[in-house]
Amino acid sequence: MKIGVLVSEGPYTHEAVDSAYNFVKAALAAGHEVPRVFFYHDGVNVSTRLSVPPQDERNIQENWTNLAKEHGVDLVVCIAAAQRRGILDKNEAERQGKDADNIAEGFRISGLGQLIELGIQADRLVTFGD
Amino acid sequence: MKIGVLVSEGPYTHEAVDSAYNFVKAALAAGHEVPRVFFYHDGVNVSTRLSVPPQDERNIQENWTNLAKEHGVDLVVCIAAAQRRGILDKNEAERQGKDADNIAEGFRISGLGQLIELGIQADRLVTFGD
Amino acid sequence: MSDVKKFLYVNRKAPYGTIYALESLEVVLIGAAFEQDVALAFLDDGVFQLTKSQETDGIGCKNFSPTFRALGDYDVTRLYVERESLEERGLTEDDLQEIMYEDEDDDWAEKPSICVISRAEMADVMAEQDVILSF
Amino acid sequence: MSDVKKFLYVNRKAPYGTIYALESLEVVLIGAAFEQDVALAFLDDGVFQLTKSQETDGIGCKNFSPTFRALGDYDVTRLYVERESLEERGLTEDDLQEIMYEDEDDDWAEKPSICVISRAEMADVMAEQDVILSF
Amino acid sequence: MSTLHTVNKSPYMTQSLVSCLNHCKEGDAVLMIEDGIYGGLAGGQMAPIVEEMGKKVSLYVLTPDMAARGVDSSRLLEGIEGVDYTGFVELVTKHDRTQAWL
Amino acid sequence: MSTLHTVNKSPYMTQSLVSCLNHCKEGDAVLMIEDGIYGGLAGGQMAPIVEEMGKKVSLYVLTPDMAARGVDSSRLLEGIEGVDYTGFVELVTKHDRTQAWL
Repeated sequence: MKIGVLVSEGPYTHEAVDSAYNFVKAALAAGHEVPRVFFYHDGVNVSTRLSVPPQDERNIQENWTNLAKEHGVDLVVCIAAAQRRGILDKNEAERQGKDADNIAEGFRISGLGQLIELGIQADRLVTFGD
Repeated sequence: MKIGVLVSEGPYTHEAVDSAYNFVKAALAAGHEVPRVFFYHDGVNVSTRLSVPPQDERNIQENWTNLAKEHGVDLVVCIAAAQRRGILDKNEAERQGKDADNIAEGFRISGLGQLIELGIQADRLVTFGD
Repeated sequence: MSDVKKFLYVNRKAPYGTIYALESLEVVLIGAAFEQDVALAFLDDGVFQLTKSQETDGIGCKNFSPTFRALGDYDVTRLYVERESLEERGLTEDDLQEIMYEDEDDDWAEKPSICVISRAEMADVMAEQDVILSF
Repeated sequence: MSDVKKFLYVNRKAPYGTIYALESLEVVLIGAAFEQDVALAFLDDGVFQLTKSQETDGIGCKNFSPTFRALGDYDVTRLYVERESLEERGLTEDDLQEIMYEDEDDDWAEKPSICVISRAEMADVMAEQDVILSF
Repeated sequence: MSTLHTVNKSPYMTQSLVSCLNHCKEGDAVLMIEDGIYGGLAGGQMAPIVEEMGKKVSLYVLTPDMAARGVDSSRLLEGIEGVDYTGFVELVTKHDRTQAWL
Repeated sequence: MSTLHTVNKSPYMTQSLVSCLNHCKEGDAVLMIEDGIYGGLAGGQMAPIVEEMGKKVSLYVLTPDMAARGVDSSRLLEGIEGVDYTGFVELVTKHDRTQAWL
């Protein structure tokens, strides 16, 4: 089955991101397809490569990046939500005249249409938020 | 009177940051001193200079930066909370081996001791959070 | 399965205190371009999103309540509001904005988009969707 | 005013669902170095922070509950827990971790740090503070 | 000695206002801000609880947050006073401490 | 046709579980995750409400979230079933749609 996932809260602050990660791993292990995880609201903050969690804690961004690499899950960060919150890729940083970008490998910034498309194409859509 | 302020939620996501800003402006206008605003939890995300809010919306980071400039308010971002969430200044970025930093002018990163010190020195401490 | 799915946007939170109401509306506007079967549900504190006379200058946030009145132009014409949620909060339909759309199947007659329904009817609406997005 | 102030850390939220409980504890640990008069309050869902046998491997988060047992070493020895909050949740003091400290004024005798008090007593504790930090 | 309590959540969604009122002392003040302002609504299900507590403590609502949400002062419970941010600051200075019910 | 509802908030702090239960249809399932697992506690004030609704819908609790919070399955209301993440995925596939009560 194709299961889409929506993540609506930020890393470390809310368990939603962890629940989504554990859920996606279990879905993949059960042989389902997770074509895309869409990050919205504070969920976009998962994608910053600048986070430095304490050594004895999980690294949420790295976990997702590795998941994308190993299983080809498309990690999409909402552009409108990302801009408000200061998440930029190289192109956006240049376009907006900012001197740095911060998105991590494995994530791509795109529009809300990718969420609607996921809702249309997936058999189920599961939301993790607050 | 010396009034300290603690901000515990992120920009745009929660009104807490706006309430704190409006409160601090009113306190200064009434002749009180606001020696420091301490940003904790997702509040640290206020300090990113990479945010690009829509043109018809307030720019929360710029508002705070201007307030610091005009009134000498000390804007302190908690280092532990900031590292988890990917907020770095130049020094921290170098120390952590990160290729970019994102803190805005007017904010400085420091320890939780600055919050306790504020609690000790201020006549009142007002918290805005979720 | 046909290419058209039933999408329901469920709004349970008050406006301005958090960004969910505003960012929910942004999804609705973008989603309108996909020609799906779209409806919005307002229950619990979500009913506060539709109140009249919102005026946000004093808090410095953007007033997005007029956007609800533009939804008809995007062919989003069904806004279900839960009666019990209104009553619990001491509100009536008169406290809500008037939101109209032009019905192209009825000679462009102006019709109200807001439909106040009971809790049981809201449960029925939810149970017939393909995709439910919660805010 | 003396240099020593009464600080109360008020914990009303459950652990793990959000980071507030963990980051509250981080403030308490740093704050301990400032030699103020410190106490912690646990009420509403905050009482869940102190339950026994927390085991977080299955969700991948750090289990910070053992840190409460180390608070005595930082001279944080007063953890007020509201009885009504426990009762509403079907909990008793037996469901909470045993948290002890050594009383230097009483020949280092081991004493419990947790003090279960009534709601009215909790209101009294709150009303005698200089600084209240809420998480 | 008295406390200014702030509540920023709707009492129709969370326990914060009730928990706050349960811990107030005579002479305290409660200021409802952000989504908390809905606690001041007359006619709602929470009104009787809030009204009862208003006998013990002074109740305030932040007017800019009311205006944002389209709540006119005529909709407030009797005895609740509207204050702007300047009034908020005054309440902070007038009471000995501020406690946020987040 | 049936729905899997997820609830991730404590019913002692917010209205989410009650609101969810008020909108369930016969044959639906409710999965309590994260802080929502406290909704499964026997002996608490919310237990009678949850128990009553359990007659209409199937109630589940996510066991890794229970373990994290030190809640043993012996503390659960009768009739509530524990599932791990694999069970969560199965519930999603078994029901026609998933609705999150955030």
